[in-house]
Amino acid sequence: MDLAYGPKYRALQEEVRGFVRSHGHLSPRTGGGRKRPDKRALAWQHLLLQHGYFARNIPKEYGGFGLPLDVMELAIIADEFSSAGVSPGIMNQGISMLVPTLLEVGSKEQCAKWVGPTIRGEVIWCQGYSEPGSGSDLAAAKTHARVEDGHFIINGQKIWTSSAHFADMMFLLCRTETEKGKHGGLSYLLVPMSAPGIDVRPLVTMTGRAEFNETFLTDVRVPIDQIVMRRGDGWHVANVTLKYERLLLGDPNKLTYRLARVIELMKKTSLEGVPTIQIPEYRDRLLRIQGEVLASKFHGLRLLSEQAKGEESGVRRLIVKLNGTMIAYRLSSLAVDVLGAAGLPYEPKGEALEDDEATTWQIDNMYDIGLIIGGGSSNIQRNIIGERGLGLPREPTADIKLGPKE
Amino acid sequence: MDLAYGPKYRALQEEVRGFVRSHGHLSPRTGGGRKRPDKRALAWQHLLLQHGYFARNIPKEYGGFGLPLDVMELAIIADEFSSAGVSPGIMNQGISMLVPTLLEVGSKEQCAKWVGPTIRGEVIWCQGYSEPGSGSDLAAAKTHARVEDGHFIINGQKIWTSSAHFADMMFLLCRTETEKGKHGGLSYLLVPMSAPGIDVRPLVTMTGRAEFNETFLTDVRVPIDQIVMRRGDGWHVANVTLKYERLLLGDPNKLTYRLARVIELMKKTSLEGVPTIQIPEYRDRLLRIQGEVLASKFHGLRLLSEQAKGEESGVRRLIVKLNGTMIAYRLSSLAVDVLGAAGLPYEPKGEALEDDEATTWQIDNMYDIGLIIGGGSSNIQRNIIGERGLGLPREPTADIKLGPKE
Amino acid sequence: MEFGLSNEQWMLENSLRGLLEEKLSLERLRKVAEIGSGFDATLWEGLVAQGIVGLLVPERFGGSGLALLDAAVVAESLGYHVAPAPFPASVVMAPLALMSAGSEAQQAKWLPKIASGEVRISVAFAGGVGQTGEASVQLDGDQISGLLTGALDAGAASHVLVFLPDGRAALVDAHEMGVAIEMRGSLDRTRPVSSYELNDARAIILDAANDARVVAARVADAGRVVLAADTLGAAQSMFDRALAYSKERVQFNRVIGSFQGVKHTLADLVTMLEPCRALVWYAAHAQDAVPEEARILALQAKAHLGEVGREIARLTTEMHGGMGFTDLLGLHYWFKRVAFNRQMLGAPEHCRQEAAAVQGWLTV
Amino acid sequence: MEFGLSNEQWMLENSLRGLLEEKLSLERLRKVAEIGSGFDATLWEGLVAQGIVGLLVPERFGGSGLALLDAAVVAESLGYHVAPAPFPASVVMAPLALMSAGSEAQQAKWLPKIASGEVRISVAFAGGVGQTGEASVQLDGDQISGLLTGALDAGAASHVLVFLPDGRAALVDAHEMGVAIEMRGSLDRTRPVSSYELNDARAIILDAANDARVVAARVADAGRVVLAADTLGAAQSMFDRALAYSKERVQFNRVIGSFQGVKHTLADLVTMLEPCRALVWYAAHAQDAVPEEARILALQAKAHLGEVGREIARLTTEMHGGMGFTDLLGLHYWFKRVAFNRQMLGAPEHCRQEAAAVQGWLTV
Repeated sequence: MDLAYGPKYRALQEEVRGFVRSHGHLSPRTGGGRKRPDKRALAWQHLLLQHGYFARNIPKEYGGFGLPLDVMELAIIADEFSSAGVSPGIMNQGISMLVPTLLEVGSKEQCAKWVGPTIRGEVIWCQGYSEPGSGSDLAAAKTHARVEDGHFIINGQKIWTSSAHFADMMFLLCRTETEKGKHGGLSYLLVPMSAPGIDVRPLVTMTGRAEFNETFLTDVRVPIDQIVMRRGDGWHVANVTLKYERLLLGDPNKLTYRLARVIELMKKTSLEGVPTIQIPEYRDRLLRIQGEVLASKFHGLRLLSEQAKGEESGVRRLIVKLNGTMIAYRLSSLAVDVLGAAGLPYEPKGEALEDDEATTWQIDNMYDIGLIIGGGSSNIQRNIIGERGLGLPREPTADIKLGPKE
Repeated sequence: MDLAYGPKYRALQEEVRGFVRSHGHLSPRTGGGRKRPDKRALAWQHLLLQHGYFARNIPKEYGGFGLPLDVMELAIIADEFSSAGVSPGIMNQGISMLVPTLLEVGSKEQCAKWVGPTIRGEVIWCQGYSEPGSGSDLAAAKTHARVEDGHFIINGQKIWTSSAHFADMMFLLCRTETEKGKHGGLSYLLVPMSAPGIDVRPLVTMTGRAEFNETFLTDVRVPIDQIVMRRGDGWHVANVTLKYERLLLGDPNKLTYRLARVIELMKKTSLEGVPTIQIPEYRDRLLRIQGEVLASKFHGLRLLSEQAKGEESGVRRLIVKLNGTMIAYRLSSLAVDVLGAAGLPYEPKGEALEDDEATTWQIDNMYDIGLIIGGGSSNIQRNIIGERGLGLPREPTADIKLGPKE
Repeated sequence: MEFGLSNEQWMLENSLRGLLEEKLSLERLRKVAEIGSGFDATLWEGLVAQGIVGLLVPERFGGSGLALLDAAVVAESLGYHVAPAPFPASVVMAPLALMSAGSEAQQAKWLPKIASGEVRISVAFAGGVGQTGEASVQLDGDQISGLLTGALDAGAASHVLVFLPDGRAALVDAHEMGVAIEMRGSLDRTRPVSSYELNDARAIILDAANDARVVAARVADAGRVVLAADTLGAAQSMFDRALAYSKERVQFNRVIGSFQGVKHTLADLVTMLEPCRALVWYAAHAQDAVPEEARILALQAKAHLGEVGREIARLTTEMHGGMGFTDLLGLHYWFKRVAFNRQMLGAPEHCRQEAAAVQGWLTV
Repeated sequence: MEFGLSNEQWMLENSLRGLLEEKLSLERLRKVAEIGSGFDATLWEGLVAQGIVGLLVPERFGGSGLALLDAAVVAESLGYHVAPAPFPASVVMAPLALMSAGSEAQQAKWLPKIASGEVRISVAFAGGVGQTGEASVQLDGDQISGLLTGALDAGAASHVLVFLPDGRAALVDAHEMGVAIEMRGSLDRTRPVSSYELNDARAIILDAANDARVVAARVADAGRVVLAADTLGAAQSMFDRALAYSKERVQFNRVIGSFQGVKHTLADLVTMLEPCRALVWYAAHAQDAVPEEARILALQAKAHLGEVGREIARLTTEMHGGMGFTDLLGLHYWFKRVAFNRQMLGAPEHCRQEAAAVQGWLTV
């Protein structure tokens, strides 16, 4: 364990502090990802990229800062940004899931073409995985593409395509090789959302907001080189993306941030005159979750450290989503509880949500259930952990292949 | 809901109170079942049977009191006995499991022969179900019996035969019809433990005590009429017994009694000077379990009421073991917790256990895990509840048959 | 002796379920939820016609003179269908308050109107029931002023019954001078969350109670039992739907209910849920028949159903996969009803604390 | 930068595991457990030879001068093998107390003897660490009297270090006049539960501490971290065994680990358990390097491992079916070690309460 700040790190810390002091006022509000970044957010993103506070370890030729991975540096940057309350940059599926996928299995041309615009926030992506009949059983996708004069011609229907209503591109899992069986018949295509034949319809969720979409594809044409890896490799590529999605969905930084918000809330709310943080029954729940958040936080640092050293993380990486989404849910449940009856007024459609503590927490609480379900429900996660992580045998008749080992 | 005490019930209550007042001093200590009843216990049992406070609803010709089932009467008797702290009579596997099995599916001759001596505490039974290779998968039993000149000749090995070291009889599940497949090849035999060829070896458990046995059977001879129902019906009969075992293991009266003990304990124990019942973190746990115990208690009354009316209880009956054993475990865990470091001294082998609160609770806590495992582990219970109770389909390749519907 | 419902109670439930199935399709529910007042005039007429509105009102005042157990049976059915109907306050708590604390004249004046459905009374507590949110009211003669939040059944109420911190109850006409009501969008669109602002509004004090605090606790407890029963119904409905879905939905070439992951969860849920019914029944029964156990049972039923309801609401939603998270199936109406009930009249932690106090385990 | 163990730490762990595998077969463990003193002379010699006994003692006093993180690594391995060795008190807490509160002369006198394994010091708190049981001691000059329960590592101790309620520490020779020790059979047969009765026994006060209470808390926290690490190891061992068993045991013609019922439970357990390692590491590291987080982390690590350990101990026992409940596999030694660690130096509820106080969330 070597967490001491050497001179190099102290210098970085100073540098970041200086940046935040002089430029912090330019930061957009933190959060987001449910809207297209506005001008302010784009300008801020540009600044971060320039200084290497975003995409620090992505090669320069793809628009990153080109430094080797150093977990401590990332931790320092994240710490300074979050304690100053300024935005750490744009978070979306393109940046968190597609970019690392391309860097891992995409061609040089694809990286050169897409990584830069994506990390700059200029190109927004949505995920075309789930279909109405295949939520957990992704490889059963029915959306298919045939090849005709140098193009894939795509037909089918996707669901849960968050951001599809403002996205520029979709990464799409579909069936191209009809003779090759369930898993071997899939391909992973990059599809412009402006292509004729794409119809996006909003999907209202339990929160009352349209956070997702259904996307219908009818004879959508995509040039044949818009494929990641080769025809039939789609299941492999999709699993690379899913690996990054699992890490995104269990992100311990989000837990730390949310824990801090719950603590603030519990200092403010009171029940019959007593601040809820002083009510032992609630406080003990808070402390239990604090223990879980601390464990998750350090576990996250350990994973980063292993990644930096090129070590295998195995099951340790696979548990992140299952662990993180449940803790997040328990945190928002506690918040809802301490609000009591005062947490019941609910106005999810207004704009000034940030000040409406009750509505914000209720949305978070429901959205957390959505995150437990999304990106592979908890039972799917348990299968992945058990089978890929612990080497347990599969169900005898299930014919799913779980993709490449991590 | 008609729980009002009519004059008939008030009269019974008076009668029982009178009995307890005049005879209570003759009661043995409550609890037990892990030893052969002594003289005092047998005499008390005799008294209870005479007055109809035990085996109240078993036909007179079999040694019972012969009254029709009236749940309220049973509740009154149980209440008066427990609030006076006198023993409600002998509890053992013969009484709770074999007797109702014989009454349900045994012949008249078998009932006449065995029910009376068993409820009087004169004949002690042990259960010959599990084998080392078939704990959950009972129907895979390998112990077998061939027929030779009017006798079954039994060979094999049983495990978890509690009380085998002092039992008179065993009810035994074994394979008699080799050609009839896994479930159809079983029979249910009544075997005297004094028969030559039976070797009982104590099995020490995690508590450090020998609460169970392994029983080896070598050419044990049993007359051919010592079978319940017919050859090949063993799986059916065994499941009747298991039904009663599930009810026994989840008995809500035991939960109520144990809850009262934990409350007493929490009034006595203290942490840095504060009685643990006043420490909110522990108290809230106590109250949560109290809610569960109350629900279980009234659920038990509902089941009895349904039984009295001859109504189907379906899934409601199947959940009793899973529910009750987990609540019991949570109660003993809380007790262990409030004892803190003072709960760690442990002397499981002495005689004067009753006064050693620490050892008693630690044993209970471990024994509770044994009960979660025994009589069908929790996962087996969940299968039974899901498949028989909720009508969910079986695993595709599991070839177990779950026996008759209840 | 019988631990269970009588034939009459099963019939009551049956006819009510018939009404609800007929009147409350998912489309209808959506429409009423859009408005958010927790009131559906057609459904209310049906409830009046079935005599449910006057359930607790004595026969001599035009009601059915039934017991709280009957009210719990009704509440379970209403919860099963997330019925937008002002039941807990208007049909249970308010008449109970009048019967316990109202003079003969007050009872004679109000109870018949309650039974006929003409008067619908909202109930609000100014403290003392473990409810968060602001509340401060002062009584000056027969004039009442102050702010009340978290009023139950205020959506289409003609009156509000205010419980003062000392336990006394004051009835205020919602349309009088000095009464302003603010309805806010509620998480549970079948139940509004309302605040009243009172400025020297005229109040009728219910003045026949010997011990006002006892009456206030009794009314709160009756409300708790009814909310617990409502949660029981809503949770049962979610469970039934998840069970049915698990028998239909195919993934990996198998009906998902054949996977132990789903099967065992359903087994755990039914193991949690089923004993709740007996608890709710007995808790309701105890309010009328077993005074020495009434308080503990009301508080524990409310707390326990709050916890069980939350688990069932989440896990049955999860079992529907992504569809459970959408608006399409409407499952969320049930989810939110359970969440609403959990927080009203004291969340589980508060109810358990109060149950501890009742048992002498809390030194103040 | 590195969040993880260094090569030296992995080597330390490796060589220790080698020793434990060699010296501590299940039969050997059973024999030592039969005695119940928590001390195995052969194993102790091995620990001395590997320099583990003087782990924390500065090099100038003959030790290795390592950090608490190294001690946690060792503790995890000891827990993995339920090693009967007086480690938490004798190797960690006592030397730490001497280093924090002993004068130079006291350190020079005692630390070398600790490092050589010649002196083994038990530790007992007379209140203040959330431990139930009686304790009342009075100091009169250099004479100490009273009763101490729940002393750690007293099985083969030459001395006992007593923390007085005001935080001062007094070292007492266990073989002196006026010292009576009562060993009682312990739930965890690899760790004794002992009481000391002191009657005017001669005590050496560690007198160089600026703030005795701070030192006492520091020593208790170090003990908590080490107990948490021990639980981590014991739980990991139980998990590994359950996993291996689930791949071997066949029921219903299938390896049981192929059933989701078992598979999902194992997935849940590893999801609980694996992050604990990072928590324990960082909590140990913080005791030496991050003072402002040290207290919270020690308390939270102890509390969290107590909860996780209990769940894992129960569920892995259950997974072994009836065999798990017998003495045959010896699984229960691990189960009981986890239970012991949970209750010592403050059970989870207490540790969380103290963590709340440290964060200012507890008004006294």
